[in-house]
Amino acid sequence: MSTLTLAKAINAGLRRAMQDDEKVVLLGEDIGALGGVFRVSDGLQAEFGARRVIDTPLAESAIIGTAVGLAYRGYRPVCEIQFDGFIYPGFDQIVSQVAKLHYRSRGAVKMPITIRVPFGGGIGAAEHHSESPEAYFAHTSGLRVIAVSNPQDAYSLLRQAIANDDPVLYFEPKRRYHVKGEVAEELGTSMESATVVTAGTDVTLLAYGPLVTTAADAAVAASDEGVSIEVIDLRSLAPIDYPTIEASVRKTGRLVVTHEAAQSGGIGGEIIAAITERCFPFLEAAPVRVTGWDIPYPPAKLETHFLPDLDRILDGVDRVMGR
Amino acid sequence: MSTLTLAKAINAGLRRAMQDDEKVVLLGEDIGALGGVFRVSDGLQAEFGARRVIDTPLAESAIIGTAVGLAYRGYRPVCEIQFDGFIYPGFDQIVSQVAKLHYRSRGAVKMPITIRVPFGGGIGAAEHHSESPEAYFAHTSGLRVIAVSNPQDAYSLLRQAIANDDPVLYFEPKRRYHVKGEVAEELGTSMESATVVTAGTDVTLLAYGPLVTTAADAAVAASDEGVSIEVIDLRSLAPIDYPTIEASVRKTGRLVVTHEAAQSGGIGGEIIAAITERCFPFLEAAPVRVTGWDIPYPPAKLETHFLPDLDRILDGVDRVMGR
Amino acid sequence: MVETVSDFVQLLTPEGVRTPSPDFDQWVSDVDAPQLASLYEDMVVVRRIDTEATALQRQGELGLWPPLLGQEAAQIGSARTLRGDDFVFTSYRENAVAYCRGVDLTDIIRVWRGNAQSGWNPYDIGMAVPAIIIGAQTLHATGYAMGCQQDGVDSVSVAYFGDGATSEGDVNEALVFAAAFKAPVVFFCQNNHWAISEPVGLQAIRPLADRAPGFGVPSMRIDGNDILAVMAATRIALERARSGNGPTFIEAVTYRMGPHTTADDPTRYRDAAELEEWKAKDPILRVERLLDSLGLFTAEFQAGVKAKADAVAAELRHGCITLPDPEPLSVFDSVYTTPNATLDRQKAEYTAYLASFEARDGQNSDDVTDAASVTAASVNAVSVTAGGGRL
Amino acid sequence: MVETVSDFVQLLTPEGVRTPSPDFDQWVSDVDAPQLASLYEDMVVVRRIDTEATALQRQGELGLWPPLLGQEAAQIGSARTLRGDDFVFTSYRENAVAYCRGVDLTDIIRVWRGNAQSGWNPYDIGMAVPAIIIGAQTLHATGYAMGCQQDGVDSVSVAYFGDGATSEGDVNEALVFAAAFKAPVVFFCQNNHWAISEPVGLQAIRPLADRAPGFGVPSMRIDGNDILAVMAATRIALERARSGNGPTFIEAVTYRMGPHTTADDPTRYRDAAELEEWKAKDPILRVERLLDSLGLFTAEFQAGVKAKADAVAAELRHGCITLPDPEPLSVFDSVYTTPNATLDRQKAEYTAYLASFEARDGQNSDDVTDAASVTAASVNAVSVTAGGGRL
Ligand SMILES: Cc1ncc(C[n+]2csc(CCOP(=O)(O)OP(=O)(O)O)c2C)c(N)n1
Ligand SMILES: Cc1ncc(C[n+]2csc(CCOP(=O)(O)OP(=O)(O)O)c2C)c(N)n1
Ligand SMILES: [Mg+2]
Ligand SMILES: [Mg+2]
Repeated sequence: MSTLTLAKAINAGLRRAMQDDEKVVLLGEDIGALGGVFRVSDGLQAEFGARRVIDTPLAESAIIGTAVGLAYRGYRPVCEIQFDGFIYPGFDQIVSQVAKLHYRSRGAVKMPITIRVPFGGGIGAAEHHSESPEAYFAHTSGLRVIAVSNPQDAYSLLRQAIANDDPVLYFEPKRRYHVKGEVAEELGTSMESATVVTAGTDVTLLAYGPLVTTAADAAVAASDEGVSIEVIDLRSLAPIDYPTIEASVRKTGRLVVTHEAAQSGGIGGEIIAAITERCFPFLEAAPVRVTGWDIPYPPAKLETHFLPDLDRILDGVDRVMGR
Repeated sequence: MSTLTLAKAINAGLRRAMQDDEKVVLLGEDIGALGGVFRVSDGLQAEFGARRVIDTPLAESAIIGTAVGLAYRGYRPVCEIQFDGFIYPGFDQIVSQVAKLHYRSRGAVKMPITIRVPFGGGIGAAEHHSESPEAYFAHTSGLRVIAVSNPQDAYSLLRQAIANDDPVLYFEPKRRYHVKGEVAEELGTSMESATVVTAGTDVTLLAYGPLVTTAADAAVAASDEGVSIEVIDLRSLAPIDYPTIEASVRKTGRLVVTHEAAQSGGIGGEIIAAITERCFPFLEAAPVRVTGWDIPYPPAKLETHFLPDLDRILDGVDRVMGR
Repeated sequence: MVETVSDFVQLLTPEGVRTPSPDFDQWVSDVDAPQLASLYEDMVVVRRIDTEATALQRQGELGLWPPLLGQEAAQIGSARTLRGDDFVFTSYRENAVAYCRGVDLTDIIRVWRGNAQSGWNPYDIGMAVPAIIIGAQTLHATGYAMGCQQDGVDSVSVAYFGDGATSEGDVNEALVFAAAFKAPVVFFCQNNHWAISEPVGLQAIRPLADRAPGFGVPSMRIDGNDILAVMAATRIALERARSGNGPTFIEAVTYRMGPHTTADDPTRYRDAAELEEWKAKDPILRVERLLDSLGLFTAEFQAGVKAKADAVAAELRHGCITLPDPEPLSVFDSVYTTPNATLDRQKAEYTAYLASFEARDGQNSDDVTDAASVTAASVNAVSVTAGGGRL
Repeated sequence: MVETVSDFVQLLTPEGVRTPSPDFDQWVSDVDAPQLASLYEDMVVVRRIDTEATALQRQGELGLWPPLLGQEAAQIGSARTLRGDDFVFTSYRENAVAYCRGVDLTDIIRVWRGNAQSGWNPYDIGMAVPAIIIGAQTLHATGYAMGCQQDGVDSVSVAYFGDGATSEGDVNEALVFAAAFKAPVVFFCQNNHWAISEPVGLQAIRPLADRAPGFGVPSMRIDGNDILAVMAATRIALERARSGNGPTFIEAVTYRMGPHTTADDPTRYRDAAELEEWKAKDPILRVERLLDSLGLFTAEFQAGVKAKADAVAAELRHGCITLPDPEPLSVFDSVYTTPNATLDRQKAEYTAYLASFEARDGQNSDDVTDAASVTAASVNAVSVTAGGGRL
């Protein structure tokens, strides 16, 4: 297609999904005339009208709850939650309705709802604007959870998410909205699959969303020191593509997982437990986590002391290498 | 004190806390004249009046949100959420306010709020009445999470929770409300500490809440087969008492964790990751999880095919023993 | 078109006397003798369903039952005015609504027997999976109505909820959205005076119908035990919705004559006198009196109604006790629409686990059998002591 | 006592003319010339704070600033009527309220500079940590008021929130609880016509003040750009609360003359004409005119006000640019009130990690320094491209 920022790639994915299927409607706060606070839906209301790009009153539970009703009626709603920290007022509708209605209706009702959430820190924002709530949803049976890291995936996986008949939480790394990349108009590999970003033989390094680039940088830095890191972009956080991770860990014997979310109860722990179960004989060292601390997201001037960065990831690599 | 059911032990704990500190107030649906749907607050409104045992309108976000205001004013509110599945409308107030306000206020404001939640399955209930949402809260920095398994702990840990200046999610195993036990009027060991229920040498088996008894039964059954299980009642799910678990795993080299909650993203994965990090050289086999499946809680007639039971725990023990 | 009506609307007194109302009569002018008889029959039948289901619960055949005793007029009067292409979103107590929507009786029973999390296919009868999470369905109804609007059809969605539900944020957000988008939705609130043990006065110090106009949603406060008032008000609301004039809020003032559910004991929190007062306002009795005054309440008619009610009760009972238990592995069905590797692995694990029992049972291994029976016993003990599921 | 007032209350026209009101005048009869002058000064000062803070943001000294431009009368008129023992729960835009509560100016700045998640100690000035989660604070205010009631004191809590907030479930639940418990709380809604890019007409098709009475909460709709109307209405509400008569809802109709925050560009969604219209209704201008008509708007007076505003601005700027960065390890402070083993372990890990840099930096190891500088660069790149934090 062309070179696009991650934000514009999402915009293109939304546009294409709306062109292909008139049942796709967008709901959210400020997504119309303003085009969303990150301009992700820029121009879409002008193109598709206020009936399909719906500026809603300020109420997240209602955004999700009306999307449930629209899904009952055969629509494929795409909800925008303005920032990660504002998803919690909609939590009940997500957990008790969106996630469960297919099961609760014994398969009669589908909930093809995509919930877009700009997430993560690193933009110097005020409180509630830098959170990483993905683990809550990965623990919620009935949901699929995606986190994208680059423009191409942003485009392709969004289209897959919208086309999927299951509800999908789609996390967008807001600090990477402005990063550019080539975007082809393709659906790519299944959104459930992880991607090997750089091949390596000594350590498997898992990342998703905003930290994939940092992880790739770490692989470059480590290779200078003679350590070969295989970086995997998880892409899907529920379900997790264990075959890809297993293949890597069987080869490397060493695993590092990184994410911004608090460590306790985060995605990292789940993966380490699952991989330990599946690859125990192959592990040469205890898997290591490089994550945010178990604290509320800190003020902007302290966020570098919270977020995993290149050095902390390299430190984690050192630890798993026993150095 | 006397022999009490677990429900009555909580009732006694509430009464004692209210007697000791007039700032303790209870809020919840149907907790007054009815004494709660499980009769846990039976008689308390008659004793302490409708100003301290407050039947609230039907709105969970408001129950938690007004408790925040009361805490600001120096109160120690104890909120009852009628059933596990009804906590989600209050999720935002718990995650963004209760959990974070001490941090957000730079330590100026305390949130000594206890949120009581009857949780778990096994009572043949309708949907939303048998859930195990504890992992959501254990992943939420700023909260403490407790799950009790017997009348004495129910009493002692409730009193500790209410007296604690941090917010505490206090999970009550509803299917064990009617189980009796001796209850002494004591605070016991710190609510942050785990308890070794039965000592053993071959396998460390971790449980909490409703499954502790099942775990203890498993230890008895296994000992007949010559396997010595050390059963640990976690009691605190956040923070987790790792020293106690570590000491056990260093001895046994084998770990099984059981809970009713869905496996992915549950407490079990977190513990396995943390213990693998801390005790890797001591592990003789991959730790094993015996948990609920990654599905919404099933209908009553299928719950035995969801809940870990004696056999499934023994099967997990067999697996960790390599049999 | 009738806008917000502050007065209490009643077209049929408890004594069975038709009271004229210039604004409302036109909306029930088609209710002739046969229709009235048929409405009466429905009310009697659903009351019989309640009795039968309560008996089934007492006999251990159902885990729980939420009776609608006293709310027959509110539910039948409203549901009978709907078209097949309308769509209904309810709470757990609207079994009479389901009945009017043409539900298969066995499908009502599945949930309360613990066989399934829901009964009917929503698309078969135009009625969603009941919402136990109080108030949640009002948002679903609003969203569905937005969909009807977008589709350019004049179907309407109806949200049923209780007095207690009005306190939940969701219900208020539903009013906001419905007003903002002029959604063709009817908010049908059954004020049955109680939310488990809490009287309506705790939820609202003003009549519930007064709440909606402030959101820009016109409302009516009607005698919910008067089936004619219920029909008239619902038709007004439906007509408004169909003609593009947006939502309406109806407060049907009625009374929960029974317990909250079979697990509840209302003597702990409410006066016997209150119940007596409401027995005099019984919704069925007044139609009986009206029919009688019209000379229609003949022995033959009564026998016919009784026969129908008995037949329905028998069908319900039969459907209940012959309902096969679900297959163990069906616990994994319908979580996702497409395969999910993590869940499939768990299913495989459990399949192998169950198979190992069969294998071991084949070998008649003592210790395993022991363990299995311990489990069964402890599970039973649990359900006995805990007394089964509440709402 | 004034009950719900449906008419729009205005005591001072945009032209600066006092219009008599039998019901409201008595509540501001004490506002004499010195008081008026002092109110004027406060308004000018907070507008100056806005200008200064906006400048600081443009200069890169603040990450973000939410101006209250246009809402000075609403905030100062209400906050100046409060007692020290009252307690205020606000959103992020109530810097003028904080000013009236006696906040240290530097404490206002901490948050927007990114130094801390909050500024003042709530107990020092009777004002809670601002709530960015829209509407959440209305429940806190209600709970606090329930506490005052229980304590038997006549302190009142005040919840400030915007027009957009009224759509959130929490605000409606707060009205339910406040009514149910007759809580001494004032709901002060600043209808500034916009919620970021959404006009108030999307949140409500009826005046916001019409919402509350249906909940049993009396309301007033007032000219929020008229400081006298604001004072009168707030005093009525406070008096009602203090005397045990429960909550009041005030809709102060005002206008957000600036952007939502410094990160916002209102030209994308609103008409320049609308802004012009509201400039004519400026809350400061009309007091200026009134003072002038009273012969008080002298050059000397103006100079005094300007000097005060300049001094405050200077103090603000000084406090801002001299604010020391927080200590790295303070990131772990105040999560819990007592030690937490898991967190303490993480802190120990990070302490050792930071120490290892110092150690290695001492050795002047090339590769590590490289890595560190890459990190710093990428972090900066990120904050530049992403443009800093919004609300
Ligand atoms: C969110 C939520 N909170 C609490 C409950 C528990 N509960 C079930 S029914 C009920 C009372 C509902 O009262 P009302 O809305 O008046 O309906 P009714 O039962 O009278 O038909 C409560 C509190 C629930 N199901 N969902
Ligand atoms: C729960 C939640 N949802 C969304 C937001 C993002 N947001 C911040 S301010 C705002 C608009 C608020 O409008 P209003 O209540 O009118 O207050 P104003 O900004 O006009 O003072 C929005 C949507 C938020 N902070 N919290
Ligand atoms: Mg009710
Ligand atoms: Mg506004």
